[in-house]
Amino acid sequence: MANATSVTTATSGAHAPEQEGRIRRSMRNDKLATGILAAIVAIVMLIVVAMVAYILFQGIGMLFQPGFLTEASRSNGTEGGIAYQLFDSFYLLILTLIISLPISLFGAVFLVEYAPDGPVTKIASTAIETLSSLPSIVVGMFGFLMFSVNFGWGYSLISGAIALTMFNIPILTRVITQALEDVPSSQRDACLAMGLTRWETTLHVLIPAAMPAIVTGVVLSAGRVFGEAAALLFTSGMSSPARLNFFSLNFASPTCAWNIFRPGESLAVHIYKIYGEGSPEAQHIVWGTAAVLMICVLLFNVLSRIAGKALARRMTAE
Amino acid sequence: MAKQMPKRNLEKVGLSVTGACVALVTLVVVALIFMVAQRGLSTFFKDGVSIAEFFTSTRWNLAMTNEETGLPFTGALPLIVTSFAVTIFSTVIAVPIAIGAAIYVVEISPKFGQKYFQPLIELLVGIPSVVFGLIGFHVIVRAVRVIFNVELGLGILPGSIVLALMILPTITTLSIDALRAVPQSYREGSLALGYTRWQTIWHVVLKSATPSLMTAVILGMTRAFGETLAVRMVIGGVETMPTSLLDSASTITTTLTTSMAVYATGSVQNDALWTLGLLLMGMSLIFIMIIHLIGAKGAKARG
Amino acid sequence: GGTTAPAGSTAADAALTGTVTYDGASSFQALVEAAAEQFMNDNPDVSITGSGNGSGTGLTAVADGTVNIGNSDVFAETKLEADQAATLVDHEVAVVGMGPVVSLNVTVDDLTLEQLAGIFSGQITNWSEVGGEDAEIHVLNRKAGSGTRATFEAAVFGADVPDFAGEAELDKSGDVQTQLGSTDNAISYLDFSHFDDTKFKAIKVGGVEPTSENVTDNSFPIWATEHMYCQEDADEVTKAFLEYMLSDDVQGSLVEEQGFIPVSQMTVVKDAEGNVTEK
Amino acid sequence: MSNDTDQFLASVETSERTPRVTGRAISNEVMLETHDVNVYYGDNHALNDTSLKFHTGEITALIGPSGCGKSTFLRSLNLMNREIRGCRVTGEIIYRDHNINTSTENLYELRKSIGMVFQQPNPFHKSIRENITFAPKRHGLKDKDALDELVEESLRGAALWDEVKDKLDESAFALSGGQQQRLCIARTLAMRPDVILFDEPCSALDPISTLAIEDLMLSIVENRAIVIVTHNMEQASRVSNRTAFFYMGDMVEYGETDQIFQRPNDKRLNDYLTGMFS
Amino acid sequence: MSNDTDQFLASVETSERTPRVTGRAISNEVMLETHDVNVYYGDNHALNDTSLKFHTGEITALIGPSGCGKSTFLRSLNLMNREIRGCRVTGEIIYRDHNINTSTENLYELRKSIGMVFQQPNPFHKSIRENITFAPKRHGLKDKDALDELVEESLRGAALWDEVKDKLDESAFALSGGQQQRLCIARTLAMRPDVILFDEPCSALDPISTLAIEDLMLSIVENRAIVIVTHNMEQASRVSNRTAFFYMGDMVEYGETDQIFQRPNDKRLNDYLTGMFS
Ligand SMILES: Nc1ncnc2c1ncn2[C@@H]1O[C@H](COP(=O)(O)OP(=O)(O)OP(=O)(O)O)[C@@H](O)[C@H]1O
Ligand SMILES: Nc1ncnc2c1ncn2[C@@H]1O[C@H](COP(=O)(O)OP(=O)(O)OP(=O)(O)O)[C@@H](O)[C@H]1O
Ligand SMILES: [Mg+2]
Ligand SMILES: [Mg+2]
Repeated sequence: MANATSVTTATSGAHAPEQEGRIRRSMRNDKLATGILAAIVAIVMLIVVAMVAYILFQGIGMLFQPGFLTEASRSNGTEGGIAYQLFDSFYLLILTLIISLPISLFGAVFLVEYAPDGPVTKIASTAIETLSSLPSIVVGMFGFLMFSVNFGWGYSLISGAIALTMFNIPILTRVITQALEDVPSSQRDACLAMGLTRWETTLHVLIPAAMPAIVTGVVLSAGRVFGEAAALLFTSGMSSPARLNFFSLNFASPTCAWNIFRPGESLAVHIYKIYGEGSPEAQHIVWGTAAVLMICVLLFNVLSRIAGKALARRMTAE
Repeated sequence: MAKQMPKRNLEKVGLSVTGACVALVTLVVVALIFMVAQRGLSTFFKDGVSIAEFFTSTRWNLAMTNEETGLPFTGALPLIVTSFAVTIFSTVIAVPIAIGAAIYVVEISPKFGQKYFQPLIELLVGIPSVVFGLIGFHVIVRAVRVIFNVELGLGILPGSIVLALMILPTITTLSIDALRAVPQSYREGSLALGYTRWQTIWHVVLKSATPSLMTAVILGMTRAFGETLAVRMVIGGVETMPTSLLDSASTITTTLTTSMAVYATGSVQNDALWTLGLLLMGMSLIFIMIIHLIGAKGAKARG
Repeated sequence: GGTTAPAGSTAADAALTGTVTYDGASSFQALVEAAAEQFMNDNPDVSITGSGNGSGTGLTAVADGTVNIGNSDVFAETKLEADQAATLVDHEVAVVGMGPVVSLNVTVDDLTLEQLAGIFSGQITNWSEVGGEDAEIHVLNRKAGSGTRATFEAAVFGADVPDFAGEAELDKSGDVQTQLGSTDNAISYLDFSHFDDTKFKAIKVGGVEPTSENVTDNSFPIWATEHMYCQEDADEVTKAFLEYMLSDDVQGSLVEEQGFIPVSQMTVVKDAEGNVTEK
Repeated sequence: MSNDTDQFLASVETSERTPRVTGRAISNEVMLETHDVNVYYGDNHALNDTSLKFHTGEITALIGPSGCGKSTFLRSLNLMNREIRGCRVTGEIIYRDHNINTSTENLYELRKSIGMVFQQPNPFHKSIRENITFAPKRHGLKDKDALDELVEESLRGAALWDEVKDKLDESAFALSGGQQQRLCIARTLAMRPDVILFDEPCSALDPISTLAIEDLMLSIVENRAIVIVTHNMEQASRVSNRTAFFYMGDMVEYGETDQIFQRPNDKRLNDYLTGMFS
Repeated sequence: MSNDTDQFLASVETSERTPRVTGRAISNEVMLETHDVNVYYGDNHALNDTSLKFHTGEITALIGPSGCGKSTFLRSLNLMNREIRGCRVTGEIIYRDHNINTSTENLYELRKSIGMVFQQPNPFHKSIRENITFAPKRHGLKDKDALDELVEESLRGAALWDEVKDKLDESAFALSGGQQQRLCIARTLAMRPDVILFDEPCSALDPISTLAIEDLMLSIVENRAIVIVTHNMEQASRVSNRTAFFYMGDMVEYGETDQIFQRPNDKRLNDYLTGMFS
């Protein structure tokens, strides 16, 4: 700043050499930093791609093995297929969504539309936040004590589904709350100004308008639930019945596939159970299961995008 | 017209249905906190384990009985130390990468970020933790063995690396949001004063995003602290005081997974495990509180 | 598994209907599963299901009445209160032998019980102390509280078990197999059915080979009995299934197929305190 | 949009932008009036003792700088402020000779009589037809023919029928901004309100659509009272019979529109009209 | 805020809001000029062949309806558009006799000479002092005394010194909106720019602060060229010597401010001035 004293002197003319150096330096730093950041991003992307590719590479062969997807497992999981685990995973997911979706949806509606200012709302939202930050193992322990022991449900799908519900509710509530809040308030105002109740407004206008975001969020959360294992170890257990009957409608029978009081094992738990087994066959099963799990999660991911986009397109203009 | 429910009642129906859902969730959370606390505290108040010993003794062995007290060895310090160690190391590994990537994606190449990077990183969020554990068990542990020339390769270091991978997407996506939330006008203000882009990022953007970035980091730590199976698969599971990053160790969560089903409900051992659960719960409450404090401070700084 | 449908039992049990649930030790769950499979083939109206969530869980569950059968690789007395244990009926269905295993590069092929005690209490830390090369011993232990570890320690140390964790505490036999296969200079222990010559080697104890024959007369000293507990007033089907477990259909072939030793072949018995007596 | 544009370009050209009302009172019949209305948002006293009369067949404009309380006042007329947490309204609001600002007032019935149109066109994510029939259906009108009739009548009233009659079942979002705003007006007309409140209805629209909405207001004002909040002085003088000027929570001056714009009494109003405040 | 308010209330009262410039050209010396500048955002041609001259000691106002390209043009003057991806500027921008719209121009130096003040006050999350010294420090001024002097000089220049001299180390966010905007101006003044570009600098401010900023502009214009984009016609006529009217990407009319407001030639300008577009 050689010319610091004269206000009107132009600075764009000649620079002191020292100043030129500094400018060159800061421009060089700029380039350097950009380079480093680009490298970081490249590494992160490489890791993700490599991970997914590695799992698929290791496990994909198993999917074409006859019986892997259609047979029950034997020898405590180290032989046979993963048909029951696959079924149990989806069944658990569906049970979980059946319980958690309405609760989260209405809970979110309450928080967005009805909640009065003050302690009640504050306690409720703190509770939901607490739930979201709890380690899943703690949720699993609670589920075990509450449902498996105190309610006497033992290791059962329903205990597992409720544990997963506790894990899923905060995620869903946040997604739905966000989706409802993102509906322009003008939509709400319009309804109210025509003499409709908040309830009607929510059911007929807000929820439909928020539907694309809700669907995206629900499907994404389904992916999370699908891969969860820690909360299930003590609730739905670590094995499926040796034999399931999918056609039985005797919902109390322990071999009825649809019996929610039977134990069940999800794909993720199955991996945890046998990941350390040394036999080559068990290792193949582990990687095959991991590949199936990954493919399902990828599908959820893709599906959520497609479904959300399709709904949004349908809503804005046909 | 006659069949129409009066609007006022309709509104009451809505209020009660939704209110009931929220009440139910709240009730469950309260029950959870209450039960975990009650179980966890009974170690001290029913079984007579000394609180000081629980937190300071370094000997944890539920299978053996301490001759002096007639109780199992319940010194949880090694577990607590290990839990913090993996949390901190994984954060240290993940944060520079996550924030660096976030800066690139927000400040340098937003289009690329939105189109390719974010979907990919969201994919990482979706990968189940057992799969991370599997990769850790087969790839990272092996790599650690080769690189550090150790026999087992299980321990805090591979645990931290796996956790770093797992919390990377959490911190990255939240940091991206935090940087996006910095008003464009700040950047323009700085650029218009003759700053380079990097100077703008470093002195203006990061600075004003600091509270949200800290929140992102804490949320990542919360996840790391509570993560269970992935860590279990690579950490070795020895419940002694860790002396090096390459020795087997055991965190609070990994001890819980392996021991919970072993001891019958109501036994001293089982109660001690619930105390660990209580500890986990307490930590996550503390993490939440920190986030709230940061939020309140941020709001105050902004006037 | 091979299901050779045994003749004779079919007609008598045809009338059986109902369900049996079990829970407990995972170590012989495969055996129970296989037996249940055969039993259900013979009795189409019976269903048997269960899981392997650990001995402790199984024992508690059967005592509570949540399941019909609790599988355990230790005596109920060690896990439950005495009065609770007293209400349960024990069925010893198989014996499992366990032996020390070492990495393939280890030259030692025989250890005495004292040497094992030294290694698994941390006093002996180098292979040269037991006649091997000069290399550090890496001890891979099983999880404290697991039945396998309890059995091994009972045999090696008797009542006063030291507080020594080793370099890793692994959850399952499979973990040990995998780790041992990829680690040099390591030692651990496994039940016979998990022996795998390609990955590691089983060594002698006090000069005795780890084989089933040597277990039957206690000349190989590390072994445990697998128990299936039910309540005193268990229902028909449960009793029938437990009887079936002890019948020749299971003991004759299945037990050995699954890598266990039939109780019938044992010439000695072990009680809850670990005392071995002639039958 | 081009449809819309052409149509109204024509009307603009012919009307040549002559003032379409006199800017004078034309009625003495009061439809709605307020006495000493005060509005508080929590501790923030946003509106002071406001008393105003709205006459049948007249358009009343509310003007004033940003944040002065125009919308707040407007929203208290159909009790929409009740939907805002922490908002409190005191004073009397007399509609058809009875005070509606009471806790027992049936909000839902009232809002059918006092309709509202917002700043941003806010049709629902539904078809054009459903946008209009949605509320009447929820209020109990189920008859198919009656509903069809209502749709046509309201759309004609909002000068939109000819443009949309062939695509009643298409999404309302396919319409242009101006058409959407007219649809919102049609939707309000379908409730057959006595009073219609407009909160800056043209601020999101282009000049052509703005003129169309102004024409529309003039055409539906008969037998009704219309209240419009606007930032556009020209608009206020073009459409309204009377004007009220608000300043920082006070209703400062009220009178016939001509008088307000040409002979303002209050200094602040004068400042505002000469563009002192942006 | 009350400090701010009182201070300027006084100045408002005394100046009695007489027009503070004549609305006429007062200088012939050109500081900055553009020749046929075109700006494209991707395929969107946002600004057509714009040629304008900015004179030393004068304030030039850019007016026009929303979206017409005022900001776009203003931002091309200090090459800020280069920070927007996909934005391309062609044509010549002549500053002190040399074309700066070249790829070799040193952006960072240039932006010190051509300062910019934005619509929203955007101080940094730092103390008042650091807000001002931040950039000079980075550009190499390290001497503590010189920096202190610079802080005082700039704050005095921005008529903010008296209000903040006792709290230089407090957060800039504790200031009122008007004070923040003056701080942003001080920050720019500290770079001793030849040209200052203002993009709707008062649109987020209350009337009092607006007048303060206007006074400030008039007081710093000597030896500089100032360019201001504004939506407030009164403001343009109060402060500027010359005015340019933009319409849909074209610079339609340019002249002395008096002429533009009193005798507009272009019909679109006339429509705009009579409030045809809101
Ligand atoms: N929902 C609300 N909560 C709290 N305060 C509010 C709310 N809405 C308005 N206010 C406050 O009430 C005052 C008047 O606001 P109002 O919206 O009525 O102004 P307005 O005249 O409509 O302004 P504009 O022309 O900008 O729409 C303002 O000070 C505003 O901050
Ligand atoms: N960053 C951008 N990317 C793409 N198009 C842009 C961008 N900024 C402005 N435009 C387009 O350029 C045109 C001119 O915009 P500009 O911001 O210059 O208008 P303006 O006259 O400043 O309007 P306003 O008064 O609303 O600020 C508009 O059509 C706008 O859509
Ligand atoms: Mg308003
Ligand atoms: Mg602009």
